[in-house]
Amino acid sequence: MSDRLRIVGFLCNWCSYAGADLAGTTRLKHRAEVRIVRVPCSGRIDPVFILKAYERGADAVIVGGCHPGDCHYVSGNLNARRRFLVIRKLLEFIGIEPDRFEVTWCSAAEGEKWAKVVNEVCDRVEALGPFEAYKAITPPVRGPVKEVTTGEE
Amino acid sequence: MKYAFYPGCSLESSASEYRISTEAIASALDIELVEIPNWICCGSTPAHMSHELLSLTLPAYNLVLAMNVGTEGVAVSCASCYNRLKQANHAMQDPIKRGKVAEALGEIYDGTVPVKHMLEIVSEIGAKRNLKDLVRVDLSDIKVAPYYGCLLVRPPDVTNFDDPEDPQIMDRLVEVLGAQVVKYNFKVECCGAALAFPQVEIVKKLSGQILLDAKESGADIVIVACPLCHSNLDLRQRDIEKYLGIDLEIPVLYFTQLMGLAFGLSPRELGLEKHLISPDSVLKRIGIKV
Amino acid sequence: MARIGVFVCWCGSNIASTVDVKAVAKAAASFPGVAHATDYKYMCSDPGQNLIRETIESEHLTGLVVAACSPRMHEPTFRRLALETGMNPYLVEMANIREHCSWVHEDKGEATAKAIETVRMLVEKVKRNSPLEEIRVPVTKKALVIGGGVAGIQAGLDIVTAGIPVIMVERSPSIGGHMAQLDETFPTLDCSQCILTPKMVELSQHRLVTLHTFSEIDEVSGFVGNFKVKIRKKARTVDHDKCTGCGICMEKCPAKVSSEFDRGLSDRKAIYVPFPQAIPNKPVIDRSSCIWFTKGRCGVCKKLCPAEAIDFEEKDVIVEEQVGAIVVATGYDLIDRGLYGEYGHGKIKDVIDGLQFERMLSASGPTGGKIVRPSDGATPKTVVFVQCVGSRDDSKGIPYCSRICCMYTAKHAMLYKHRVKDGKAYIFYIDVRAGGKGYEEFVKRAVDEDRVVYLRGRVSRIFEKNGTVFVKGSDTLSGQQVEIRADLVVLATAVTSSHGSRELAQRLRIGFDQYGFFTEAHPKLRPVETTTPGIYLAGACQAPKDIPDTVSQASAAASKVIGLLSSDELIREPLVARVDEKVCIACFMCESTCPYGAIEHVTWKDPETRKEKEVARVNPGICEGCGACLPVCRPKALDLMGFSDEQIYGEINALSDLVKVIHDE
Amino acid sequence: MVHNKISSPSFLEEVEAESGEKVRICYQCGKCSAGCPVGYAMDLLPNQVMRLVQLGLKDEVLSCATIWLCASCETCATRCPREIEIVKVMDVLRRRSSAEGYPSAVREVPIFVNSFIGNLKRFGRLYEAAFVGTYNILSGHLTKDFDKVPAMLSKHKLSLLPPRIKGISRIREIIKRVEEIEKK
Ligand SMILES: Cc1cc2nc3c(=O)[nH]c(=O)nc-3n(C[C@H](O)[C@H](O)[C@H](O)COP(=O)(O)OP(=O)(O)OC[C@H]3O[C@@H](n4cnc5c(N)ncnc54)[C@H](O)[C@@H]3O)c2cc1C
Ligand SMILES: Cc1cc2nc3c(=O)[nH]c(=O)nc-3n(C[C@H](O)[C@H](O)[C@H](O)COP(=O)(O)OP(=O)(O)OC[C@H]3O[C@@H](n4cnc5c(N)ncnc54)[C@H](O)[C@@H]3O)c2cc1C
Ligand code: SF4
Ligand code: SF4
Ligand code: SF4
Ligand code: SF4
Ligand code: SF4
Ligand code: SF4
Ligand code: SF4
Ligand code: SF4
Repeated sequence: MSDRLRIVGFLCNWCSYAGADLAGTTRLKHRAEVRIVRVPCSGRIDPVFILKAYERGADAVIVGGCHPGDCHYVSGNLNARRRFLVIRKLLEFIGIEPDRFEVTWCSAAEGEKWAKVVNEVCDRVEALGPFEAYKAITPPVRGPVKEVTTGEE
Repeated sequence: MKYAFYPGCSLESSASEYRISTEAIASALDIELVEIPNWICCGSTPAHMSHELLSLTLPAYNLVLAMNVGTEGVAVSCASCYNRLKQANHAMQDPIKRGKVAEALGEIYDGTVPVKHMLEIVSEIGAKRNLKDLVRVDLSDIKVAPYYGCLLVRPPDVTNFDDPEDPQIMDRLVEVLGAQVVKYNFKVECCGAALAFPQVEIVKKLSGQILLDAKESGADIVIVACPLCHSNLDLRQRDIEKYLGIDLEIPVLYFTQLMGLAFGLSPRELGLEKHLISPDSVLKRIGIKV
Repeated sequence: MARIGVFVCWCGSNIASTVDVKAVAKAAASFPGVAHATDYKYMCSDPGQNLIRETIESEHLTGLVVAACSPRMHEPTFRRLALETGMNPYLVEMANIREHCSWVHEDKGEATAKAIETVRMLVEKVKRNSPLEEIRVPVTKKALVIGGGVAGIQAGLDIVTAGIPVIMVERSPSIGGHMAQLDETFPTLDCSQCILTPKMVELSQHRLVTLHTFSEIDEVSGFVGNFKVKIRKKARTVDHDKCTGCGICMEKCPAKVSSEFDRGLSDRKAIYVPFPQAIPNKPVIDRSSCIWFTKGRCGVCKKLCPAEAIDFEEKDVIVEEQVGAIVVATGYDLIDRGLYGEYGHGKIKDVIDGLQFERMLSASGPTGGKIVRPSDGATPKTVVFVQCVGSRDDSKGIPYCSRICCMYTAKHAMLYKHRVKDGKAYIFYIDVRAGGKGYEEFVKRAVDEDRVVYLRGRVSRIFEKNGTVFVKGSDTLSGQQVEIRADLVVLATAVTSSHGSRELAQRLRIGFDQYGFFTEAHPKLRPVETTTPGIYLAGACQAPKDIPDTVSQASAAASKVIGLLSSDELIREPLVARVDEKVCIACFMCESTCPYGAIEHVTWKDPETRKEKEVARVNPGICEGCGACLPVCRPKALDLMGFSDEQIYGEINALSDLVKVIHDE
Repeated sequence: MVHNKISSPSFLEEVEAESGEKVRICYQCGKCSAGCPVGYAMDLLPNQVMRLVQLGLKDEVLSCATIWLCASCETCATRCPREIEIVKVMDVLRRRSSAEGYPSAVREVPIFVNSFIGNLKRFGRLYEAAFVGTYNILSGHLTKDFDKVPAMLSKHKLSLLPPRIKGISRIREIIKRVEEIEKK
């Protein structure tokens, strides 16, 4: 199991998460590597979440939000969009292949799109191989929370 | 005020009186016109009809030459040349076209040499000083229909000349010169333009409408700012009369000639004898002996 | 120490056939903090819920993870269940192992692994959940309606029917809006005045209505249920308490200007009521044209007024009102015809617009209902109507379709033919858009019964010569140029947003589109709401609309207001942002990011140092919980309840295998 | 018209690419045709030309008279609500029509154009006397406008000597390069 890819998906509650639900209700089979974290809006996603995911050994990160202009919260995804452009640059700068980062605008009706994105990213990351290099390159990011470790509390 | 002067082909021959009168009023207004040495044809309508790149390269060639004259920009008399030079400047904002023109010319032209029609230059001067001070002859008896035609005002995003549907520059000029402005409906309708040669019948109809409307609206004369318009309205007026079956007999002057008259220049100095439809009767009315 | 219960659902075979539910429960039981883990066939069924209820009690659980379907499906079910047992509902999370797992994967091993990890993430999340209380906001049971056209009037009447008081603010001297200017209305040709005036009267006389005409909105603060509004009552210069409406002043006033109501087809005085049926039917002085105010003399009205109602010293007054909900109904304007030089704007008297034609048609209008040429008063024998003037024109006008002009042009041509039997009516159109009930039939009637001639093409130019108006158009269906010599031309000019709509939107903090129309929260599913809770839209201020659509939307907006104001308190989900005042550095980056204007400036006293400082505060009545403010807060003073940083880091860190790797190094 | 048998399915794309104008967005309002001063003489109104281009009906549009009668007066483009520079489209159609050897429905116009361009290439400026001569010979209207010649001569409005400018060889070179680039 240890060579299995791990991909973290941050999905907004109203569009992408619902889109992923729709992929389910319509039984659209796709690859199983993505672990989904539900957030209210793509605007909620702090860049540190993404870095944290890499630091925790994610081989890739997918961010999903409503289509620009369709945001449940008026303009949250526009803020997010700007932020992700910066993140992409930052990732490049610290040496994380841009192919390991995907932003997708996926509506509640686009189950098919979600399944497709998952498959594409999985294929792409498979080609790149597991993200072994993270130890060397991820900067020490620290959330405001003390690190949670497994084992006992 | 010093401008690089682009006369254009017609002013060398069929519109020689436009050139004479332009130079005359230029000196009256202290505008220094330095003819662009070895300028070439702008390509006019035939160029854009047949070769897009040629229609941009020819004006660009001239505008590059003009740069070397070192002035405030290029002064143009002919509306058609004005349009072509402005079109070239406009097209140079497109990097692909700029690149192609540079390849043809062997040098880069960035489309920034200002191009002005003589009317614009005159109106700018009019905004700064009172042209009325120069008026020596009372024109208040003549009714003038200003004819703008197509290429000065259209397309507006390229020429950016005046209100494309109801331009006022010449109207205001006529007022300042002391003559009466005739309001009529065809001041920006097409005269037939370049169809003069190959499709005379069309020109007769279009130019006929313009002259007829001006006449019916009470005009004694029509003034123009383009040799092409002039040739259609003046040189072909007899043909038009035959076509319409009526006498028009309406002199067509360049605006520069009307200015010259108002400033007290003699008809000779303005080349007024060169028109096919003689303006003599009008001249008599304002007390000029012919 | 957390005592989390994990409940793994089979969903019949929906989950169990792809996910090894027993293995999931077993793995979950070993997670730190998990006190109990079990699986069951149908968790949402009564026995399933009973199982959970009993376990909460017997195991003294402090939180739940239900591994089942999507939280969008059953989260409310399990949260309600928690509440019943006395557990705070926000201590329940769902691990989505159906939609996101069993239904989309085939390999049982992979699906089971994913399910285990998902449960683990949510266990880590729920350990960090805090109990949250619903937010309750008291409600002011009063509504504000801005704009007194038919939309505002209808909304107002519907709201007072429910016993809720209404404050109406109309910026012109009378209510009525554009509908008051119209003659007969499509598609039934009933008389506009006859159906509108009774409504105007009913509204103005209703005991629950406060009418502020000649007034504008200066400032709006607060939030849903509790708006504070400052209304500027412009100086009328006439004391309406004293004025009897006798009209002597208007008769004698020497200052004449062209009437807005008649769109320049008649004159009014400087002291005026806009039209005879105006409400209130008492005059105001238009100071910009009054001789007293422009030149310092006259005073005729003051001398003659028997009631001594004229007060030249009157000043604008600001009235403050408190309301729970707002309906915006500010209507529309028509596009500036000056954009169309080719149509002879300002030069040809016999080219008019549709509203001018309405005034002409109106029996109480400037011509007494006679259709005449403005230039010489003659009856026009040929009338040309031009549709889409300014509409559907990317170049000089607006790109959208104005939606009402096809219909009113058909109406105009019809009414013209009814009055001038031997007249000819031509309509230049590009498409005839007649999508409403009875509309297509109406247009057909114009052609069939009234012999209106439709020509399919735009008009290029209109000019006038010796009293004849020349219209140069085309008919693309026959491929002909068409020139019509007309006596009168009526332009169907585009509908634009009402002037000042952008400023008003900014004051209300509601969205508006690039044309100045207000934006609805969702074009299909929330068409009368704005994205600001408590503010609703009615009528042509949202998009061009005819009267049937305007009135429907007005009633819909009213029902939203009534729904909102029907309870004493608003209950909102507590998933909102909060500021840690100690950490906040008052940079207010959050304020500029928040799409709802939920951030307030407050002074806060540090309980330890007793020092005061300015900090940000999230108004829980306004915050929608989007979380957009969090990433911009540098010192991390903000957090979002239900999706806190700690909860999300918990989830990320829980990717168990990964964590192990980190620990191995 | 059987649409899936149109003469050139890619015609629309080609015309759009060469003219830089989006012919596809023309919604056939007819405003161009309504105001075209030459419309009365055309076999197809300007909006119909736009439509045929949209449909890819290449033969029909490249052999029509309209493209040669259009006076490039820009009335249409100035008022087109969809901001289409119709003259640029007409230019492309004229060029394509000549280049692909479609018989011109109005033979005088291409002759006029070619005489003008030939004259320009030789002299750098328009030599009106030679130009009129060439045009008349080629078009077969031998005595066209001869009635105007005496008056024009006597009024010094027609120069019998060709224009002289320095650097004419450079100009010819540039024109040659233009032609080469255009061929590419
Ligand atoms: C020529 C013409 C003919 C028509 N004929 C018909 C027809 O036959 N049938 C039909 O169904 N529809 C017809 N209509 C459409 C009809 O006029 C509208 O549907 C209707 O008037 C829209 O009503 P409203 O209340 O939304 O807007 P309006 O009537 O525009 O009312 C808005 C009100 O708000 C006020 N206001 C604006 N801004 C503010 C502010 N900031 N503060 C306070 N008050 C403000 C205005 O003064 C106005 O009183 C026609 C329209 C035109 C132009
Ligand atoms: C092909 C097509 C495409 C469309 N696309 C769009 C689009 O893209 N965007 C858009 O905005 N609109 C679209 N529409 C229009 C949209 O379908 C309707 O606006 C909408 O469905 C109307 O909703 P409704 O509830 O009024 O009626 P319906 O959807 O018809 O619902 C009526 C319900 O009442 C039930 N019912 C009927 N009679 C009885 C009875 N006697 N007793 C009990 N129940 C009864 C019916 O079973 C049905 O469930 C489209 C329509 C069609 C035909
Ligand atoms: S005269 Fe006085 S009472 Fe009469 S309408 Fe005028 S203001 Fe009112
Ligand atoms: S003071 Fe003003 S409003 Fe009164 S009568 Fe004179 S002009 Fe009219
Ligand atoms: S409603 Fe009709 S006239 Fe009005 S813009 Fe739309 S199509 Fe044009
Ligand atoms: S019936 Fe349907 S398709 Fe036909 S015009 Fe009406 S809306 Fe359009
Ligand atoms: S962004 Fe953070 S620090 Fe700045 S004002 Fe808002 S809460 Fe305070
Ligand atoms: S969570 Fe969203 S709505 Fe709430 S304060 Fe932050 S930005 Fe505003
Ligand atoms: S005016 Fe423009 S949009 Fe209208 S038919 Fe002509 S080209 Fe098409
Ligand atoms: S440019 Fe050509 S098509 Fe357009 S209006 Fe002028 S003559 Fe007609």
